[in-house]
Amino acid sequence: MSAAIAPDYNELDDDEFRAVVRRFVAENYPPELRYPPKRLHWAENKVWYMKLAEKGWLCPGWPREFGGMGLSSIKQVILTEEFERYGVARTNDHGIVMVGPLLIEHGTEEQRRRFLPKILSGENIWCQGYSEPNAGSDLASLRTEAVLDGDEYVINGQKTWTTLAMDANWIFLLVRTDKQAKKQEGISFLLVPMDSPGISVKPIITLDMHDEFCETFFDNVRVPKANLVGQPNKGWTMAKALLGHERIYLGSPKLSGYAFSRLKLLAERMGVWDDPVFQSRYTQLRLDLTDLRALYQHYVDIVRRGETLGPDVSMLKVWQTELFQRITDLSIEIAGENTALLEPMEGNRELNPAGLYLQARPATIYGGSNEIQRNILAKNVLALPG
Amino acid sequence: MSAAIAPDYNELDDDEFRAVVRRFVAENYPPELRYPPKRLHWAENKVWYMKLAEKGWLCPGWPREFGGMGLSSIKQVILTEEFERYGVARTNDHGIVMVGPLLIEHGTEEQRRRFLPKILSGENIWCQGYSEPNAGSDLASLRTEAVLDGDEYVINGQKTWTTLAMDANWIFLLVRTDKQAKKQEGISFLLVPMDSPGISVKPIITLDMHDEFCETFFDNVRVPKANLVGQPNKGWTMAKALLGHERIYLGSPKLSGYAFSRLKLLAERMGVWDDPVFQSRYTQLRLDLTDLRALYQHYVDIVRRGETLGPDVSMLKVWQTELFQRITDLSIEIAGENTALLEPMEGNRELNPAGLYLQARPATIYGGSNEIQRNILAKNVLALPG
Amino acid sequence: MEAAEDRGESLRMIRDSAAAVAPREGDLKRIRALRFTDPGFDRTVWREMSEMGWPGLRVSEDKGGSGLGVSEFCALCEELGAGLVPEPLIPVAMAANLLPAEHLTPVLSGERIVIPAWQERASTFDLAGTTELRGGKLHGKKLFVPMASGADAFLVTVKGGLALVARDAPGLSLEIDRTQDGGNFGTLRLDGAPAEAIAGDAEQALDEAALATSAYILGVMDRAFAMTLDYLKTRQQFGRVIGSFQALQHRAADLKIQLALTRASVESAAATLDSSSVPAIRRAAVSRAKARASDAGMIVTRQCIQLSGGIGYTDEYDVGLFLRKVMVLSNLYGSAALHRARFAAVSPETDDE
Amino acid sequence: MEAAEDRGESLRMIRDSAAAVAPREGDLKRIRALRFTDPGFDRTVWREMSEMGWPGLRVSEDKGGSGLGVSEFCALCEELGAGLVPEPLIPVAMAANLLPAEHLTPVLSGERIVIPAWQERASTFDLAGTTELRGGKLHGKKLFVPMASGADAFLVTVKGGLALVARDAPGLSLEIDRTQDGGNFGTLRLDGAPAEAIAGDAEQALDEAALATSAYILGVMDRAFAMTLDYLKTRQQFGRVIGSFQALQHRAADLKIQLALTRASVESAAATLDSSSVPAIRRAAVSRAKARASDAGMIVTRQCIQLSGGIGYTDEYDVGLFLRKVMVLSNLYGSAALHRARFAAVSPETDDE
Repeated sequence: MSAAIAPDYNELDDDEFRAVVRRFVAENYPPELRYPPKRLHWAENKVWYMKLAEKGWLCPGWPREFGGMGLSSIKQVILTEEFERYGVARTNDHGIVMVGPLLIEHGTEEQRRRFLPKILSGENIWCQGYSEPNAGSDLASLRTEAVLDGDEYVINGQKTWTTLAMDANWIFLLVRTDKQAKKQEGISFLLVPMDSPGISVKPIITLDMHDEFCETFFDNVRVPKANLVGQPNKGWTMAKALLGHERIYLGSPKLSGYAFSRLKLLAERMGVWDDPVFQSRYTQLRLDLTDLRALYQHYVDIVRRGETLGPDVSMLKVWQTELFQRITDLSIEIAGENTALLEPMEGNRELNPAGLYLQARPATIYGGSNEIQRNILAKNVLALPG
Repeated sequence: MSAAIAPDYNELDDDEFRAVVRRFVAENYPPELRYPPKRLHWAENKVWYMKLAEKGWLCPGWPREFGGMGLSSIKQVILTEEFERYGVARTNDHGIVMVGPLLIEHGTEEQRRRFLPKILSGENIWCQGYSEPNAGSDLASLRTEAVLDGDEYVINGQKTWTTLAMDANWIFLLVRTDKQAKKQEGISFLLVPMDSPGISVKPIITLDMHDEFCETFFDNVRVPKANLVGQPNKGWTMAKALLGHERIYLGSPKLSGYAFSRLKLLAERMGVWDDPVFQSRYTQLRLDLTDLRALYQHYVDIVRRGETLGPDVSMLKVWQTELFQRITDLSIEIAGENTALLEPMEGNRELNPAGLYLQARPATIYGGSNEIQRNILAKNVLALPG
Repeated sequence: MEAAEDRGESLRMIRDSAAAVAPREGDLKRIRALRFTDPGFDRTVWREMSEMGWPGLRVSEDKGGSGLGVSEFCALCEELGAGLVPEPLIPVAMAANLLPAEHLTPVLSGERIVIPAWQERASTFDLAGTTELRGGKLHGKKLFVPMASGADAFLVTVKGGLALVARDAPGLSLEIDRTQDGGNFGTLRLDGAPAEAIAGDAEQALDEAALATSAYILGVMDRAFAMTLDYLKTRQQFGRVIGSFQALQHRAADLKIQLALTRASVESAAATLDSSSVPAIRRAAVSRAKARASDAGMIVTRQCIQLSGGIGYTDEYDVGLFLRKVMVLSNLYGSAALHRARFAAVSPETDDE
Repeated sequence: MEAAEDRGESLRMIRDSAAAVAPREGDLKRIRALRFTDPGFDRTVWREMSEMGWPGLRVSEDKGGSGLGVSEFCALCEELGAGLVPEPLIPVAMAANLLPAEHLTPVLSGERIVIPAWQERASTFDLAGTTELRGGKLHGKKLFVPMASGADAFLVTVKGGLALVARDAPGLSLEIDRTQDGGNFGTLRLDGAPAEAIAGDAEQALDEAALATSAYILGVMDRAFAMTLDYLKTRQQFGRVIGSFQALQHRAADLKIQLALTRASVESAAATLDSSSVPAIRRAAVSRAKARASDAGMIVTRQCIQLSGGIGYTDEYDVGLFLRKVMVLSNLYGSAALHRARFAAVSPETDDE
């Protein structure tokens, strides 16, 4: 199957485009998947993924020549806003947001021809092999190694937090190819089929009892040299650049907004709505969210203008994730004894204070822990020494 | 004038002794000086000081052979409790709590005979020359130096935060006598008359517009070698030991309790007493204070048992001083526009939210900043590395 | 002074005896194996605990108990918390405090597990309710009954007193919800279930259960913190042990302060219950301790997750078990907010404060 | 896009012009010299500010003003805040927003200083009061009138409108209290002082003053933070620049976030006032900004003291001036708590939130 090519929506004015998106989403997105409380598996979001593929809407940021929508920054923001407003779930999108842009910039012609169409068609679903159990926020200390043996790399090691690895048939991987070099300088970027002999995947059960993440083990896994992206030992720079988009994404008010809307429902259910102490804390959180939105808008405007985000965008991530957690703090307080429950209250998945509280825990850890973000702010924004 | 020798109160049982103290305070302490909002000057507290001297109560901790009360730890605690309960002001007590114990332990017979009686009589009022403008929490980096010239030390340098230096006629001084040694090892302890040529004193006006502290300058100030306490270059250990008593004193709930009682008055005056949001925060602070008292009691019990306080007593200082500040935070919030005022509200010194707020600022800085205290806790209590 | 030393010795003995079931250095395999099972605890272990006299620790000696103090009971619960012990000591001990002698023997021996059911709505610490015993039959509904799936009988608070009802009584239906810690809560519907009236008032026993829960939380946070400290001392990042980073050191120092305050609060509340019979003073002490433990327990275990980084978010790593346990206990027997309000209501301020 | 660029240019020009009175890198000698004097500001400087058109910045051109937007006014006030400028621009501009053309000329030229007097009790942002204009005479009492000791006249809110009263009017008595920043508040007693009725409603002008005060606070905290950063980069302890200690670095990062949020809040509120005429939306924007600025201003300047250590506690060191300024402004024109409550009351929640 090959995906459709969408018309050039940049010719529409912003409001028209917004209306088009809104209509498409309302008509096509499965209502039962709106605002899902957890990351969806491929089996669940495949239908929607294929609808996007058919419409030619799968890759808004890719240039049109590679099958993307070629949307301007502004139009991409509108698309995202409308998806978020409707509660559209994130798809298994690592091929779309990571591998595609990587290959468009650094891939060979042959790699582009080989991989891009299968992302657009939904045939290849990618996962990301960056994190390692002993690296954590110090990503560059990774130890999974790939040794050249004739025309093949032989990979040994372990990745962790590989999101939805069980749903993916390809993985893009950071590996160490030069153990002598300084830690950032011996890293390469490899593309590996998940059905390669020697790969095994073990789901990680998280505190909220979900299995979104995996550990992925590599035992003498062989891939042809042709699967190397860019130059050997130059993978780190590409990998960092790919993470760049994460920096504003992690600061999006979406999660906090979601948690806040659930807080509202819970407050009604628990009958604390008229409690002045609750109201005071609720309004404080509401203002924290409103000001987060204003600050986020400031950074979105930078992106819209096509400018580069500075390291100060780390402020967004810190405030967003900690606000998210503070909202869930209040939720479990007002939930009373229901905070103890493993399942949502009364079978209503929108009333799940404990689940949401636990989901909020890693927000301050992943994507560069908030401690790392504060280090970045201190050193790269405030120019503090050391 | 020579001070009285008190009877041995250790022979009374605790309740009797408490009653004796309570009666003495009520009958002798100037009512207008109860719970003074600021540290008193000598001119103000001299009357009370002399009453204590006449009664022989000036130095509860000194052995009876040196003119002290020789009180047991328990009795000393009771004395302090009763003083605090009544709102007795701290006197110009550096001679009593610092110089006396120092000379009793490390002084020569001649030094004891020369200095102790004049402390007991109120003739000599001492101040403390430890801090320096460029040292801060890193006390051992002090640079005021004393060079031996024949039988005299010649002192040059500057001390700061010399509490009530303008009221004192003697100062005890940490000076550097060996610039080659490691920083803790070249420090000596000197006793210096404040009327020595070359000493000048300049009050420091603090944020709350008080002049309790001074800068003290030394320009070729000469003192005889006989004024050295202990061995040359061995002053640091003595100085640290003298500060030991500070560690529990800084964690006493007195300041927080004082601020809390003023918060209560202010809440009544501002009519916020029935506001549920205020009540909630008020009760939270009240519990923080109650639990501080319980924790303080734990350390008081250690002292009572005659055991040595560990570095974990830093917890008290951190919690106490930050609670003190949190109480004043709430005070300036409920005071509304009155927070702007330079003087107490309506001429009532008990309604002085801004003044109290400003007075609370240095609590987290002096006596080893709270950052230093947390370093101590991390390293010496939790055994964290580095 | 001698009395105080005896007391210290008695507390040490209790703590030592707890090690039989919950050694401080032990692993949590047993706890993990019991999670999300039915009834969520081990009756063999429960009988061992009973043989050590724990359900009757607070029951007077003439009724077959040990007659020990609240301080001893709290010391024991703290140790059990450090081991995340799931056996329902606190509710059963509450029932034992209330049952007359003729019902006590099988409860104290561990053969019969009686769990109190007192709560009729969320977020309350008030015994008032609408459940009634009429003509020997119970009518009403009780919520959040801890570890209910392991109960042989329930001691139900009713208007004017208590009632003992067997789990298999006709007219009793029990619905079980799993809890985050691997245990369960029961919802008890009583539609004419035959029950025996028990004279008494659960108020003091409920206060003790709340305080014991605070002590249990203290144990939970203490062990979680110890575990996290170990992690900080061994985990390396950026070529350094992460415990050498000052920002983490200061946070650890703050958690240590939370622990110290909680211990001071719980231990002084226990001492108050052992020494004072003034209701307002007793209630204030309990509320103060539960407010502190509930808040501090959440602060500490939540930060332990953060300090552990990614691994802290996995179910496989033990630190999450401690957080989940506090999530169950922090709002049980009254949340922090509720106990703060109760403290303010029952404890008149004096000039000495 | 061009309009946005023009706007950006206009804001830059305003900020640049502020440097004439309050250069970002300038010292605070003038500010110190004026502290605790009467009237606490400099009428010569005030006339210079007036020549630059600042009191009439928001007054329409047909009435002799510049007719610029709220965003421009806020940008200016932010710069003045960074310089701790004591001249009473915000209250006089509020009066200028309300005065009819025939009274404006001397006010805009700087000859006559008119200060609004609207408040009759502490902790309010409500214009309702009991002051009345009866038969051309004022009766009532007004509190917390900012920089009142430098006023030539007061614009007093009364039932049903406003009234202009000369400072030296018989029946007017003015009591002055010094404020922490070196300025003053007036208490105005009006016992039959002759006054002129002025038609109008001060509500919008009061909202603008509150927002301008938020912008002023933003400037104050921005400069205090910059000063503290410099200190962190130069002050040495334990053989290191103290800004290299991670615990202080993280705290500085948090203060930077407070600054960024405050800027986002103030600037978006100003844009709202320039673009929306819906009362609820305008009020919500103002309350949101004032709540943020009041809280963040206190957090930042207080931490600046802490980060500066002992010297931060001396009156001699400038950082304290910034804290004192926020102490005066944070509860003026409504405290954070008051504006949060107002935000909740005026701003209905939508599903989009």
